[in-house]
Amino acid sequence: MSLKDPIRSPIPFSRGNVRPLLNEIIHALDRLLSDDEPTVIDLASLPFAPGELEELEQTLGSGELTAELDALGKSVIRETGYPGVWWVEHRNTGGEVVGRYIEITRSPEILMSQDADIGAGRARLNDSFESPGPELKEEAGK
Amino acid sequence: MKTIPTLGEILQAQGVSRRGFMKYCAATASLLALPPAMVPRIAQALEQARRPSVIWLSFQECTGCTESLTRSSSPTLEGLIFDSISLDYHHTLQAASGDAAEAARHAAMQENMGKYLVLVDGSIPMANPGYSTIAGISNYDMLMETVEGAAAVVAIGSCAAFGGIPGANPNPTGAVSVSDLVKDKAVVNVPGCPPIPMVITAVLAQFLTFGQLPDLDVHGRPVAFFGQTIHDRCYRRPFYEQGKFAETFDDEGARKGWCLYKLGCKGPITYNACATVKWNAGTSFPIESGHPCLGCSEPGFWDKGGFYNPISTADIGSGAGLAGAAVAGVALGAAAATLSRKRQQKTIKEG
Amino acid sequence: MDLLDFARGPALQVAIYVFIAGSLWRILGVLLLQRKPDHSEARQSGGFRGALKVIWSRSFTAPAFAKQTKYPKILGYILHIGLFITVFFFVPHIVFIKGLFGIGWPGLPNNAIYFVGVVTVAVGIALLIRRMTHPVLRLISNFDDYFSWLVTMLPLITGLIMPIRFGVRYETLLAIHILSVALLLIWLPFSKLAHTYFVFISRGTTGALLERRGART
Amino acid sequence: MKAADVKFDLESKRLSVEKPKARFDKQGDMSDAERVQKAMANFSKDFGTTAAAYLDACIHCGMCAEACHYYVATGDPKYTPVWKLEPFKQAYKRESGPLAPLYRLLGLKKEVTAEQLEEWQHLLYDSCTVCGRCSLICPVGIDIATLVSMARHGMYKAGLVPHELHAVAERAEVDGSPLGITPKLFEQRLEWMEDEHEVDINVDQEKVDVLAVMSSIEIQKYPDAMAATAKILNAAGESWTFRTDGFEATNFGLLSGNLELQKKNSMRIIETAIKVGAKLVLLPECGHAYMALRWMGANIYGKPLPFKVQHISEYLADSLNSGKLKVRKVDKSVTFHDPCQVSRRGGATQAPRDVMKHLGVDFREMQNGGDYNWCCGGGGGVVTIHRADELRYKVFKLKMDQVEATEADALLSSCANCRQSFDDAQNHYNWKYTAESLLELVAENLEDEA
Repeated sequence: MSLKDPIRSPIPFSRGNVRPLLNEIIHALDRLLSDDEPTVIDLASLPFAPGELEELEQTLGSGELTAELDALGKSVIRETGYPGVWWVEHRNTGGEVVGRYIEITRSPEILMSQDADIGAGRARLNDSFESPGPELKEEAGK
Repeated sequence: MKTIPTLGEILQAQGVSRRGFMKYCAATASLLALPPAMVPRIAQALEQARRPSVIWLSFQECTGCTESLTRSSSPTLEGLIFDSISLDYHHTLQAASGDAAEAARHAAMQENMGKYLVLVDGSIPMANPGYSTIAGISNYDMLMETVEGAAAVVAIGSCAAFGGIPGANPNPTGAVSVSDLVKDKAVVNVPGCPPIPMVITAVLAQFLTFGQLPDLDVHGRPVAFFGQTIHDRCYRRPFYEQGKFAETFDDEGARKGWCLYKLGCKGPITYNACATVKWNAGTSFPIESGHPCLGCSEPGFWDKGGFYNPISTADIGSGAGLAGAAVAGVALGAAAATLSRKRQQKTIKEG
Repeated sequence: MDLLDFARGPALQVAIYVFIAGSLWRILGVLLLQRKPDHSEARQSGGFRGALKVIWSRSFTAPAFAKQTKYPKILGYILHIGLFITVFFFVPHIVFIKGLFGIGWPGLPNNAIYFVGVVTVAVGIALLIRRMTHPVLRLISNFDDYFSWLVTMLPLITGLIMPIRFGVRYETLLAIHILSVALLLIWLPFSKLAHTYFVFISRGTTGALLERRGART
Repeated sequence: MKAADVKFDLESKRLSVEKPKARFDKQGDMSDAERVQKAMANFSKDFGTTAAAYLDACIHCGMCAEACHYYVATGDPKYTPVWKLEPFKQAYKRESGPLAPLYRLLGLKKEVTAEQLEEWQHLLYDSCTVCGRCSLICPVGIDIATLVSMARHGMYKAGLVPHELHAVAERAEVDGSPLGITPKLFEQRLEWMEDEHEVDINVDQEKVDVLAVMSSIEIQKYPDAMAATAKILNAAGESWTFRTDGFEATNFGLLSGNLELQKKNSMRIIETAIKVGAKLVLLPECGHAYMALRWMGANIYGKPLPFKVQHISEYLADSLNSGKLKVRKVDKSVTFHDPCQVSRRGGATQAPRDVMKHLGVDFREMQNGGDYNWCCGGGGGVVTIHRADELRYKVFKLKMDQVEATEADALLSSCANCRQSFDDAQNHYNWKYTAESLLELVAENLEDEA
């Protein structure tokens, strides 16, 4: 058993945390399909045995879409192998995990551009349009 | 009174996008062990939150709690100091020292009278003030003076919360906990030796977010983190129920990650969040790395019998006591019998 | 010194002292009374063998009485075996005994113990109902019977509550559990529970007597 | 009530004192306080280690009721054997138990009261034949029968013995034998039997090996037993004799709880046996006589008896087994009622079965016969108490079912008191079975030597 080997959970699958979680995801998917109700599962407060988190991640696998967010540290929003089941992982500037969720939704909230940012972006775009940057000025001058 | 900018304004000033702010709120919710559905409410509260002024008093302590805080993974300490709280006084971390440091403390107290937070780590010696002083001021005087205008007091670590090592038997310095002295202010105990870093920041975040302190259990500890025993949240609990126990530290059971009850684990009578929040950014916690829980977040855990004595062992009296009881029993038995025989003779004679 | 420390420390210590002193008091109070020798010519020797024989054989009913005593006998045995298993095969108890006497043995899984415990309490209640309803038992039962029942059941019930907890803190329940055991230890020597040891003295006496006569033991 | 004016009814099926118009169940004119004090004194005498071990072990499980024919037949909980000991146990716990000082100090156990003792007379006498069946079922092994006998000592001293038992005991004290038998009368009846059966009956010989004794019930009601005993002993070639100065085997002292009388009766036999240098005292067909001498005699005497003691069924079994006696085959199906004091309490269950094997009868054991046998309901002096008759008849039904279930031709037993209570009940239910004597059957079928 060297350090490189992946840590195997001592708890058999039938008794650990992974199986009930998968079951919970299934019910969440039913709710999503039947009454369009999203669910967020906070993985931080679950007593995972060593290796169980990795086992969960492997079981869910990865799907077609992965997004990366760079705000107050890196965050990864990845659709798992099961459409509608998203793996969201926030890290802070120190690279430490500050939040890890499984979101069962059409698209996690965090991906949406926020009105405040859109407004600010529009203003900035407008400013750069009024007084284009050096490259654009040069282009306009010729 | 200069207006203290709200957290929303600070983050905006630093160019943090609204999405970035949403991420921060999600992290805070997770930190406070609140359900994700609370994120909008947290966002709304955090926007209005004003950075509270925090005064950190260190008395008879080993700086372990401060070390623990500097390890606190989220949000990073530096961010914490500059972004969410204005740590106006911490004689280990602050640059100023001596009279300048004291002046800074008094200034902070004046400016935020009634609104600042006092964090204490380490117990207060009552046997002789000389045991622990800062700038010539005894811990007791400094505590009572600082606590005067505080909105709330947070006792960080088992020393401040319950007396800790200094308070352990025989307690030469007459160490007492914060709540033993501060009676008129709300005292939140965040015990542990050291407490989980996340839990320290969570209590501060809670105060920052909702402006009030979390609900506390019978020992004054936030129920969010000290509401359940390690045993109830321990991933090895199935082994306990199945009767699979490690008998020694490296026997087959220990290697298989079985329950450590027989090795003295105090999990069943210890309330803390180690089993879920874990330590070192969720890497592990004592039981996961094979050592029984010491029960460090319980009052007087140093004096609760050996760390390696299982909970259900009790020292039921010395041999002398037992022998004494046996001798007493024999004496009583013999006396009862002789008394009965005498009475029998008497009644027979009369009969 | 919170409730648990009190329970695990002085309370249990005193209880064990009282138990030892009380038991010796009662046993010697009986054994040291006047003893008349039996000069009659024994039909066969082996009074001691007879005593041991009856100590064992009287645990079972003779076929002649089997039918009438089937129900109480079965319940009685489930209660005693249940008590024995919950006390001596529950790991924390084994660890407690190991702490005292240094000898330990493998225990049963906790779920098994909880099951046995529940069955034992159920049987205990059935026996109590029987004692309160059966005309013979109603007549001959006194305070000792009912209080001894309670004192025996409390440790079981408080023990079973611990995993369920009903919102009460674990160490409070553990303290109550240990205090109920202390009560049992204190009450035992002064009550019918003393049959724990008197059953051997009494059966032994009859065994020796009947064996000498060559009569059915 | 003087011994002299005790009149016997010797004609009815059951020999006893005449049915008293007015009952004197309270003897002497002691005040209640005195009676209680006398009872406590004599209870105390018995609170030795044995009684203490028993009385401290009882767990009130109530199982002894299931074994007691009085409870089983009537269903009345007051007949629970251990309940019959209640005042005795209460006195023990208050006076001599290890926790007695505690109980007295805290007033937890009240003094036994006179009313209580009077009420318990019915339980300790009328409804207990001291048959010991309860002692066999008790899960904590309490010998309840022994305790009842002990309790009777206190009752006697408190003058609370049932009328008839007291009357018979009084006469036994005066005449040396209950039912009005004097040595003279005994000798006359022996001579009558000698002529009737043409058998030599040795009387008052000086030096013999075997001293035979008789029970008053046999002398009065079943005199043939005397002739049968003589036949057996002559056939066996024993040097034996009856003695007019020591012939009475029954012991109403034991039955009524009168320890002095019990001692007097037993000592009379012991002294006579020593006088004639007997090596064996042969007890007649009587249950309590066997208990009184075989198992209690030595303790009354104070040291081991210088002679063997055998019940007649044991002697017959030994003699037949050793070939000293030979019998003809008897072609009959037979069931056997074991007298409680001989089989269950006395350990001689196998003897009558050996005898019947030699007789070659078709022996049909009763269901739960032998050591777990239902009592005939007459033992322990109960048969003499008229007041207890109704109860006795009710209880006897159990015995009837047990016997009828065997469908045997005849019913045998080897206890005159059992025969007497069988006869009385047979008369009451006009039941087809008559209890016959094992001894007489053997005597009738001896192979007459050439």
